[in-house]
Amino acid sequence: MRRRCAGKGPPVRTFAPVALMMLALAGGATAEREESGQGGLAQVIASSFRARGQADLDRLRQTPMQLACSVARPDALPADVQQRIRRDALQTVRFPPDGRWLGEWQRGEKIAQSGTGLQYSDPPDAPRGGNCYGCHRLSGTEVAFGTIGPSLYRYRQRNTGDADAMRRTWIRIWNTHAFNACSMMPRFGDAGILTPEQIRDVMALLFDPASPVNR
Amino acid sequence: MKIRAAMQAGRVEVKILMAHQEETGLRKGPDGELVAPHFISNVSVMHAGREVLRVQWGRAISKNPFLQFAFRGASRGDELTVTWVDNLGDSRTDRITIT
Amino acid sequence: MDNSRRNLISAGSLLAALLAAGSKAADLAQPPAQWNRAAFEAKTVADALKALGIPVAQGGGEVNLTAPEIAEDGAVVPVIVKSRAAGTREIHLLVDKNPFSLAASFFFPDGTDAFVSTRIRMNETSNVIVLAVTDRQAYLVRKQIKVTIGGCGG
Amino acid sequence: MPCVAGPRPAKQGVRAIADRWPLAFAASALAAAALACAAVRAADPTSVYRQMLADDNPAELAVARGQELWQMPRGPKHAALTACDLGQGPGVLAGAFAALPRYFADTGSVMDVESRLVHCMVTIQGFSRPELAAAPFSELGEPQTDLEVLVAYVAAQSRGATIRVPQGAPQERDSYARGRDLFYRRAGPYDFSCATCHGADGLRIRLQQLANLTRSEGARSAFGHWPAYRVSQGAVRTMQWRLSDCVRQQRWPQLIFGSQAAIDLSTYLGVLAGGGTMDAPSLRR
Repeated sequence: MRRRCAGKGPPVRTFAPVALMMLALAGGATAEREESGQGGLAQVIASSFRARGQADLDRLRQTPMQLACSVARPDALPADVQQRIRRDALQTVRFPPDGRWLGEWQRGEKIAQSGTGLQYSDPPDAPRGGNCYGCHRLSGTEVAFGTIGPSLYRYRQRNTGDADAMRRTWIRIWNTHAFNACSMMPRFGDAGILTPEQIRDVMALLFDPASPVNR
Repeated sequence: MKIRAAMQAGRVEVKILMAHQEETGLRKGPDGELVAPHFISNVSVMHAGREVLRVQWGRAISKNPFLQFAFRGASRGDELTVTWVDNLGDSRTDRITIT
Repeated sequence: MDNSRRNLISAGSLLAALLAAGSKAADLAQPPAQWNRAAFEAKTVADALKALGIPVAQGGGEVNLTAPEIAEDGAVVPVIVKSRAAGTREIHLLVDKNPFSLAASFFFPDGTDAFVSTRIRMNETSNVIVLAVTDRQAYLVRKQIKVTIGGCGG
Repeated sequence: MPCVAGPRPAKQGVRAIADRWPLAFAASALAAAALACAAVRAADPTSVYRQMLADDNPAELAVARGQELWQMPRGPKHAALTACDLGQGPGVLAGAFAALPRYFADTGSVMDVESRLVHCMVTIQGFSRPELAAAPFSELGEPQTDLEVLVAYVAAQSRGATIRVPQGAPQERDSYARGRDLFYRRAGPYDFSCATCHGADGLRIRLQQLANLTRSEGARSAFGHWPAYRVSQGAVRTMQWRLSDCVRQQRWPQLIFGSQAAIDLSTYLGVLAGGGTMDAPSLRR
């Protein structure tokens, strides 16, 4: 499983339902502009970046979701565009075949602390992190946490009584666009950033009663 | 070096910035090999033939080191001399007039 | 390593030479400056104190250490030390979890305040230890400084 | 103290997060986040650290070196840069940095301070453009590059100047428009745009404050403080370095030095920062 999903291929998948692309274009939500003056944006992008390390130029090609969400007010996208993005995202999610949601929170904490991975400066073989603390508060003792995403401190306690919490959290980590069309959180499973094993460990960090998130 | 020495209430307040890479010897370079230690080991500040501060530094000083101290017994217009020496034998001496 | 040690020794003697007779610093007629190699190469605070010749120190309300509780980057940690103990001759700065414990030694002649401000490196969250030495006593204070991880790349 | 979660009841859990997650762009959420974040800012755990480093900026060492290089006859043509026109006339430095990027008729292009300095070093001093462009920024442990110290010096001559990046020429307006589109462009394996981190007020990554670069206030703070001495690197870094390092962390390929995209992003920021005050080189983590 680790091998299958470790992101050996290009990490950005071009899952390209043509209908969505058309909708995005029709909705005026494209990031491309008409060419003008010293050259249009597409031309400028083509001449302004160079492949380096593991970051090849293919990474600049946008998925339909990326294209549609490249606007100042993604919440103002037409409802049907958002709905399609969510639906397509949900279809990418792969659940653990053995039904085991939780790995080890200790490994999950390491993954949450590490921001290594997929930068051209990172060794391609180095274990990747999720950099969860970059955006979220998790453990009660780590003071260096970001605030781009909501606090996940006491995550287990917040979800008591929700029988579906683990499945929903798995989806959120795998491809959060299933819930919110233009969420800012990376698609950790779908884009091959973390392996399913690693996602299990992050799940344990969130749900294990012994995890520092819940103590 | 960037040195400021200003009289304030009878004291000379001295602030010194030294341009130096301060390699700890513990950092790996792009080739994966440790970069050799290279750091300022001694600083001496002289006023009117008298040493007013003597410093020994190890490898744990930040790049482009900063040093601030204060002493008595000088006046505006006096000269202050700052000398550093590093572990590879490089050295630099700068002079400044107290304002 | 061998190379650097030789260099460390020569650094002290070079400054000594400069101070004694160097053309750049002809007016610096001072005793030779030293570099306390044993102290700066000590790997523990205890060994560093031993090499400094200060085996015993007492807790020091006389010594003031100003430093941030949280440093955003261990590469630059500002520290300000002030000793009110009469006759303070030396101030030493140590970091207990650095690979080499002793960071800096300052020597104050008469007329110079027992005060210094500088910026040090810290490998990780650790105690910063300040030792102020008078003619008769040594005072020790410590403060924990948390070194945080920053940025997007981790 | 979490910033975005605010005072909501804890039991809402996953659903609540699902509802709140992408709202940072929405006006209502912006207001809510601003309120919730006021408490965080007040208790900023790194404020002591920043205050202690506020004075005695080692960037002054680079400024002094930059001044030497500016005045010294150098290069194959053995000429000083004092004839270099940064937009206010040959050799005029005061306020020049605060009005860049701008359109230059002699090259027919919009240039920022870095590309213009390279232009001057090539045309006036005879240096090789490919060599300058190949290593514009110093590596860790290396001395600052000539370009870096020159940028620091030129920026210092605009300290206190009002930012007024021009939009008179059509090329300047195009540069702004492309820069703005680039700012919102999501791509790469992390789906990040500039706006992902810099699209709302009061956010942090880890402990680092993120300027909201969709508004003038945030743009002024960012544009007005670069170049900056990065304490994490022990070196003065320029705006193009700043942009390029953001792009690296976006998991995009490398932003080419002097590229149109780099200049356009600078134009976008500079125009948005209009009316702000230059205070660079500053000091940044």
